[in-house]
Amino acid sequence: MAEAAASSPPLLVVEGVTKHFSGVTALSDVSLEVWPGEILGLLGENGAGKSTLLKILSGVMPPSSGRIVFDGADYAPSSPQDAKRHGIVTIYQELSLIPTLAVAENIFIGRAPLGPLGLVSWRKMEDASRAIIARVGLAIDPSTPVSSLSVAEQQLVEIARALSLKSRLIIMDEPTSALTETEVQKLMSIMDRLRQDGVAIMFVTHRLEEASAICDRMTVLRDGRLAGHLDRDGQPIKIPKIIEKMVGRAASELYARPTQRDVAGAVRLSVRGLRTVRDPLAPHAIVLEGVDLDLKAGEILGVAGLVGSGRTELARAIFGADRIAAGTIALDGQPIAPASPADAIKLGIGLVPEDRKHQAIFAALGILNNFSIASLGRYSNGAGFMAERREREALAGYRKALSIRMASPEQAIEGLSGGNQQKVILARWLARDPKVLIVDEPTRGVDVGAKAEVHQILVQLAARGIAIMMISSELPEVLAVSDRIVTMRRGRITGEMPGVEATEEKLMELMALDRKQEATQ
Amino acid sequence: MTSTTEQTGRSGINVARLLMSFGPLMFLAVLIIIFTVLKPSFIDPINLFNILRQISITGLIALGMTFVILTAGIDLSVGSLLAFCGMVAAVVAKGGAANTLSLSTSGTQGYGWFAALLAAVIVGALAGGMQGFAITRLKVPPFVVTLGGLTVFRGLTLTISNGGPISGFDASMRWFGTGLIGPVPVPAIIFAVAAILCHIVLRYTRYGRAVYAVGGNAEAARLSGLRVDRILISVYVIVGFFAGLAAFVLSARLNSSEAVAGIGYELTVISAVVIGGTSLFGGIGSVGGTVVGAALIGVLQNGLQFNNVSSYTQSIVIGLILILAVAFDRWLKSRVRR
Amino acid sequence: MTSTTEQTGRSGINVARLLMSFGPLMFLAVLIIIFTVLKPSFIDPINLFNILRQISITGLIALGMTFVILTAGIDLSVGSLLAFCGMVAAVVAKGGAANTLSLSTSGTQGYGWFAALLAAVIVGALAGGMQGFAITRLKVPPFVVTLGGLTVFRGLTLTISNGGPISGFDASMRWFGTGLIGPVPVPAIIFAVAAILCHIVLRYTRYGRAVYAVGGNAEAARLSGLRVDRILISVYVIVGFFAGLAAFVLSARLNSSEAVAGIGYELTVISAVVIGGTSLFGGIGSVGGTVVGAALIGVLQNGLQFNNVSSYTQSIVIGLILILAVAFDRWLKSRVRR
Amino acid sequence: ADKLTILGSVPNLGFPFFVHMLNEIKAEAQAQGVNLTESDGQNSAPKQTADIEAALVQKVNAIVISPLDVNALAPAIEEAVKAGVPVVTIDRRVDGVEGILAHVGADNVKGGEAEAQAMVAAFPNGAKLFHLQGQPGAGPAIDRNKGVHNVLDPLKDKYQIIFEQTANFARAEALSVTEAGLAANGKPDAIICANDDMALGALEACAARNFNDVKIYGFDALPEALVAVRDGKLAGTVEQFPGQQSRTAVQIAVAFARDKTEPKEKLVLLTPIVIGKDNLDKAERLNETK
Ligand SMILES: Nc1ncnc2c1ncn2[C@@H]1O[C@H](COP(=O)(O)OP(=O)(O)OP(=O)(O)O)[C@@H](O)[C@H]1O
Ligand SMILES: Nc1ncnc2c1ncn2[C@@H]1O[C@H](COP(=O)(O)OP(=O)(O)OP(=O)(O)O)[C@@H](O)[C@H]1O
Ligand SMILES: [Mg+2]
Ligand SMILES: [Mg+2]
Repeated sequence: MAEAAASSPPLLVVEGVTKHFSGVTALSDVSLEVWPGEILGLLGENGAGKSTLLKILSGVMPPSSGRIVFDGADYAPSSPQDAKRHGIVTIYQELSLIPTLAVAENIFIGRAPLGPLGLVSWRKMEDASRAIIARVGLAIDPSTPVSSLSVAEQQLVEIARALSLKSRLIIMDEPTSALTETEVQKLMSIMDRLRQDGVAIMFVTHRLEEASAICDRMTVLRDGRLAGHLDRDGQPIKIPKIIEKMVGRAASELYARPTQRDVAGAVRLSVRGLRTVRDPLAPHAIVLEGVDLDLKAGEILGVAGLVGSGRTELARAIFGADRIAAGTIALDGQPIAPASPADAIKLGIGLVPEDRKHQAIFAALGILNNFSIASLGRYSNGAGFMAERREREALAGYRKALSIRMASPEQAIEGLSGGNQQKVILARWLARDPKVLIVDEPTRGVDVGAKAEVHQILVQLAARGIAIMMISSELPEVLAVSDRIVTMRRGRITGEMPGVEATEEKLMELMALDRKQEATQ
Repeated sequence: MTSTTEQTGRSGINVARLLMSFGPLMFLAVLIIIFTVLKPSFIDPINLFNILRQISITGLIALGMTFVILTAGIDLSVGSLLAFCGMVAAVVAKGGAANTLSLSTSGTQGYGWFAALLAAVIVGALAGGMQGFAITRLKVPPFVVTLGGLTVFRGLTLTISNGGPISGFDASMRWFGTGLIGPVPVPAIIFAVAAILCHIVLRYTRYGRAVYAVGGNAEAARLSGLRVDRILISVYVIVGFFAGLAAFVLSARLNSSEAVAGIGYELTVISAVVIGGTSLFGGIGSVGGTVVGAALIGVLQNGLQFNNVSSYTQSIVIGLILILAVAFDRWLKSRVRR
Repeated sequence: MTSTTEQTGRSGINVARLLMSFGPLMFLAVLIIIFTVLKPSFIDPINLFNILRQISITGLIALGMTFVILTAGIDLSVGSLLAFCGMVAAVVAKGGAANTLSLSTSGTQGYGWFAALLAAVIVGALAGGMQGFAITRLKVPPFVVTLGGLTVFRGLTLTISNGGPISGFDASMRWFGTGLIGPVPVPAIIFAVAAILCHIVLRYTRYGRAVYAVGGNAEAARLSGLRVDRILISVYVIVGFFAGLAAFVLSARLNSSEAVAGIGYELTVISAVVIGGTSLFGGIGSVGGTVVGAALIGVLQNGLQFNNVSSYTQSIVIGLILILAVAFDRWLKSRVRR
Repeated sequence: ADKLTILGSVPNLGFPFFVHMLNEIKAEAQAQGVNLTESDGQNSAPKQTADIEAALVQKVNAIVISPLDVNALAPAIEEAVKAGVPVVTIDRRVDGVEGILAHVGADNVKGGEAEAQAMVAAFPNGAKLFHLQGQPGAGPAIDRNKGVHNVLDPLKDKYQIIFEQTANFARAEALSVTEAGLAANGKPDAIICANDDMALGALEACAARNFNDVKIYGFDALPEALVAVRDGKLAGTVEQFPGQQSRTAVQIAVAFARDKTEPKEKLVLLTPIVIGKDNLDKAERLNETK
């Protein structure tokens, strides 16, 4: 594909683009080209500058220096709208939907179809929307407000919207980070169709399998600089080659599968007949039905499932964040009934939530405050004064142990890369020394290197006797670290197997167990 | 995944939508019934038209405020701006005589009602636009800008009027405040027409939808290609326009423009909007709700006065009912979702 | 990348931090210099102490408001609550004589200043707690609850005082408003001590950390095990406490508790907090900023009066400077970030 | 010698009554050849107190003040007296301060009484009344209300107040409150209002219902009200001679500041009168009407 296109002029040329932020150089002298009808992968570690480059291309911010040529003419978009006018459409890393508005309105934002008298025709808009979201396999009512969709559904709506715009270049910044296998496959086939229609695509992902499968060429960034280009020579680009370019050294086993440990620990957490009711404030959340689960000390239990299978709800129910309608939970054999996260935490349960930005991070606060917020009691004296020395020492310890890259404990956490933010959140819970740690999508949006580090941390924690429940939408990750795996579907547990025996195929089958019955409904 | 969300999505939301507007409406109905039982003459057409006329002033501003609050903004300056626009209208209506505290009842030297109306709404819109400019360009939060505006416009009003009122307009101007069309007071008709127009704009135009989008998530709206700054400025222009229109009607009704007009209106107006279900965080709300909210406040005030309740008790009751009305609305919504 | 962020991170952030507090402070310094140049007697210690005494009332409330705004809340009821607490203090200070609009200067029948102080702060804290309860349990937004409170407390004040003031306290009580320690007015000392305490609480205690966290991200705070509702209620208790304390000092200073006291204070107080750099969206701000904000407003008012600027012009200037001060702060921060 | 400077302070320049008062102070100060520092209490006792404190720092030679509140301004005025600055109060006194040079005023309670008596005179056989009160808690509102009730409470049988509400001294509120009152109670014989603005608002409400024979009484004798009295729309308004009060006060203050001339009387009380159609010429501000 790329070779065929090479004869025609490139659609987009980026020449020596540099971008500074208050002293940080996010991009330094980056050049690349994109041809019509190709998919260019843009890869690199967290903070390598991928999003920054894409934001420059889509008119969100101007470059500090450098030149961009689009379709043979100088291109310096003044706003996202301007970029759109040129035929450049972007799916941003941070979702850019309006939560209070309906799906249909989000799709037609700023260009609602008009009826007689020049007034917005809601009927036309909803009909058209239904067709558009059907392309990505969504069958939700277009009048549903976006705020009541799950993250994955929102991501699909955003993709659908981008596809409905007439475009010559589509920029996708981690469109798959919230998706599971099925949706990813669907997106891939859509991308392939677009490619055949001559549309150019720039694609960012941290899931290298995906990148390798679909990209024609790859441009790799490292520390804001161009690390090199990779070409598909008739066959998919090899993952180790990508990693080598990304991290600048030969790829060792990043997905080190732990030697299967025989976890013979006592049952730490035991869940029986757990059922939840529909939460009035989240009517679309999944309702759990008769969930039984055992979690042993020192074990990593992987929880796999498709989007919306109820994994997050299970975690939140155990953690006391949502109300439970029926069922029992026992910790070390003692029945518990946490009515709030505060209760659960006192009992020794920790939760690293799936939505880092909204549920875990205090963006404007410093790293130190973010770190100690769940253990203020531990780092304060009887009179309620913070023991800052002890607090700092503890953070310093975790900084080393988890190799958190940060400037100072006072630095605002929003200045850290995603992977490092995630490590701070992990440290937050480690500081409490929990008996049970639930991690929900612990590596969403985290680069390969950091991902491996997080995996290693989880394995070490388990080795110290902590019971870990890991929810993840990435099957390779589940397979890599779990001692045991359960699968969920529609609020129920559908299967269980030891980590050694599990394969992607087997898990997929259990995750989709009643798919056929459902189709006939 | 898809099928489960689909079902709950449809039914849940639509019932919720319906009852969302019913919350305050039910409350309003209950109030009217109570007052009627206490004193049946409460629902005499005369009194109901009185109420309509009374709410039309703050109601007009509340229409504009709905736009502002939908963008997650706020405008505290409306009361002062009303006084300012009223004074401008008076100066124009009375011509050169204005500065000398003229008391002649016929404003023959003036420029007439149309010029006065025009002046009021233009000045209001310009003043609003300036505030919008400070909000978007100087990046000062709306609360601060319009708090400054509250003080500035009051000072300007006192300066141009030298503290006194300007009174005595001609009959054609006074008609806008005191006239009737059939049995219906003109201010009420102006309010109704304006409310319908605002409803259409917010619900059925691209601009209206953009206002909701900006309030729902300004950053996402910008990334989706909306001109967020322009939209933000425009809503302050709109509320300024309505402050000007309300000022004109009020002056016409009182036959006088006073420097102390509109003190505290910002709170009444914001109450009307919020009771009507518009979220102070933006993105959610409707003109219909605002009308109901304004009516609720008007009925409450009138009803209490009607029963000659002491003004001290009135304050207490109105404050409590404001809280209760919103609490009831919240409770209803959470029930519906269940 | 890491090495660059590390360096700039450190220096960048610290310079930013420093200048963040300097923005309003620089503005304040410039104002003082201008006023001194215009009229050198402006910096007479007497005048400076006057200013300190003047800002201490709204300043005290602004300290409490800082807690509230740090949680992304707001309290519009403080002015009315001040009047209410002042009236309660007066009733207690004067004992049975209170209800009869007594004007005698010796309140011999009363329960003394200590009981009055206690009553004022307890009533303030309780009233604040009730509002906090409505906010967290009835899920009514702070703006609405405290807007209702604004009306309710005023009504209650008028009811217990029957409209009139209660005046004439004994010398020991009056000392808190008019006394001096060395050359320093007692209210200024109370304000300073309270400010230091608040600074310590917010900066060095786990409770203070929790307040910032709740304001920064309430959902994350809940999932981190903080009792968000309790913390929210507590900040309204604190602001209520300070309204009570301010009421006591004001009554002592004026030797009178008035039913119309504190009208419009909510806006002055919120201005002080916001000028001081506390974000209305919560999570960002400091007591030091609030003190500077309060001082800025006090200096401005005093300085303009000092130069015999007409009161109408005063309004205009104060409004504009309020906006400019915040705009300057924003601009400075954006420069530093660059 | 340097020109003398005096402080002229009024409670609230948002109201025309006090604007007039300050204007008269200004005019007299000019006539006397002294500098004037102006102060607007902005309806806040702490603000007026602060203005006095600022003036003391600037060493003004005398203070002419209409205090917002009889009690709340006492400490500040006491401070002035202690500092040796002569103080003359206008219109309202301060309570419990020794050493005030003089007071020039017309009592609001007396004014309220006069207003009610005028109504009684117009309806010797009794009447049904509306009463519109001023801003709750404000000094003049309290005093005027007291005056009205002083007269009418003993005559409860003949004169019934069937509707009594505050309209906060504001015209717009008076209009809506009166509308509600008319709808609830029908036409009254008379409406007594605590200021002219409210009287003019009540007038609009009655005119809209064609109740043109309701006798409406105002307070303050503002030019606009005088015109309405002249045209027979208002029955009367209370004149307290604020201009005369102000000028007299300035004269007393300046005389003392110049050469320690003690005033002839420490207490100059002008009796408030009700201005009706027949005694319009007694109104201080008649010349401002056309
Ligand atoms: N608005 C900003 N202000 C300051 N620094 C920024 C800003 N945006 C990005 N940066 C910095 O620029 C660098 C590149 O960030 P960018 O978001 O482009 O990384 P990325 O490659 O997209 O990473 P990820 O894979 O985590 O999304 C990082 O060091 C980041 O901290
Ligand atoms: N209507 C809703 N309102 C609010 N939050 C919702 C709603 N629907 C889903 N969520 C939340 O969105 C998140 C993601 O939901 P999702 O659909 O991914 O299901 P899930 O059961 O968490 O499965 P998975 O873990 O596979 O994502 C969860 O935290 C869920 O509680
Ligand atoms: Mg990125
Ligand atoms: Mg999930």
